Amino acid sequence: MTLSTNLALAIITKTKTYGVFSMVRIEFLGPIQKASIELEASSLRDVANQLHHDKEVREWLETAAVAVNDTLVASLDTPLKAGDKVSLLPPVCGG
Amino acid sequence: MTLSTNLALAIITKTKTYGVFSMVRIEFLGPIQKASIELEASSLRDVANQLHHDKEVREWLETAAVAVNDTLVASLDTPLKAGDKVSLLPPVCGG
Amino acid sequence: MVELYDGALDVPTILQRWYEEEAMSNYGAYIPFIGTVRAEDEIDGLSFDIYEPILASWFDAWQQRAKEAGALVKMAHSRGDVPLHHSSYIAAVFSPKRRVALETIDLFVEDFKASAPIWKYDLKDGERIYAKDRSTPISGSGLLKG
Amino acid sequence: MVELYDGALDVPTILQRWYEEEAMSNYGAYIPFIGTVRAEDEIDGLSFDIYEPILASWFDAWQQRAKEAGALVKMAHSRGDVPLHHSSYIAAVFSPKRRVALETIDLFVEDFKASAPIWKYDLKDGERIYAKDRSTPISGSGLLKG
Repeated sequence: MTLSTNLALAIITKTKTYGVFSMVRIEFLGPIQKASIELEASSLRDVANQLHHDKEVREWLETAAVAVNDTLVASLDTPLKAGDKVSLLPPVCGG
Repeated sequence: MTLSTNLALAIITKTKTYGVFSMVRIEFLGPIQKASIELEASSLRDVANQLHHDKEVREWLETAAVAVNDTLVASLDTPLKAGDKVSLLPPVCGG
Repeated sequence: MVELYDGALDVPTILQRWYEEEAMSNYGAYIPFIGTVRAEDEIDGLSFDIYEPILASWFDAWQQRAKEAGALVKMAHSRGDVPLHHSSYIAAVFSPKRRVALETIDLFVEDFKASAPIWKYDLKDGERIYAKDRSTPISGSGLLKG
Repeated sequence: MVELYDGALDVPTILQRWYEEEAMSNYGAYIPFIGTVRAEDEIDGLSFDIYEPILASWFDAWQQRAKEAGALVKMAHSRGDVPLHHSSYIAAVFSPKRRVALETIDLFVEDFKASAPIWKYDLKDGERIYAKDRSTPISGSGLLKG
């Protein structure tokens, strides 16, 4: 194989890994008045894209933090697998 | 009167004010193991001069703060009058 | 473990229990912070939602951080409605050292305000209104805004 | 008024009384600092001398300073002997504001340590030994050294 063939394969592999769409659950916490939903997604980017079409949720995307399986995450490239739980956490005020 | 006469009078007046020796009580607080004593003094400077001759007390003079009638003071020129109470407060550690 | 209670906290009982729990631990300083519902903006009280799994991991991370500083943290919080002049929050620090205790209670309470997954609502005329203006976006928020 | 007690403080009772005294004052934050005698250097306990007139004026000045910041301070201290693992000191701040309360308790406790006319002794083998090395000269000390 040539170097460029290797590179092409690597890209295909990567695309494939990120390309597996699985069913994940989206939970809306605190004041977001919405029952949880299920979506097909391979990464948080897919979740973001789909939630932008949801009028009720869109306004919260600016200020909500995101957790995957109860761990806060910082990258849209965070991969998702079947059964993962994605939580949206709006601004907090304990105490 | 000339200016120098005025000045001389002022100095005499000042000296006189500070020169009245009155009986004052000296209290030793906290760990200074000494009963209170009475001294003749016109200002804290006189108290300092006399306490320097007291072996038991001398070692505390470096670190003790001073109150006259229960108010902390910062000047050796603080005048004293009959019945004043001078307190020596060694280093503190509440709590 | 964070202690969660339905409704207002029994402050004297919690403060006493924590004090007695650590009575023989040889800490020299114990600093509780007690948060009480104030009468303002004509509210009748406050109400709280808590997302427990992330609160637990946030608190565990703090317990570890406190331990490394030579301190111990405890926390209690209300779920649901808390009337005026009742308390909804107690955070506490124990440490052998005064400075560590004073600095840790400050950092702990401030980070709690900024990060703990708890949502506050004003109770007003029978309604439960999200306290949006007093709320703080969690660090890293806006990830999905695209 | 500073509260002075012979021997160890009854911490739960004092914390509860102060909490209840201010229950309707509409403060949002209550932060007590509790100081407890630690087992160290093989001591059997601590003992305290207090000079009350200057403690009272120091505390009055603090009460005024706290008032200007929008806060209230309270304080209790032991006189005489306090055994290991018992408490000798409680300082507390109340304020409508969290930041004011956190900053005031820190300043109040530190100034107390530096300025309050209280002397500490180690109780060791039946002796009462001045804790010289842990003590702080009051600001302005050394005036009479000449």
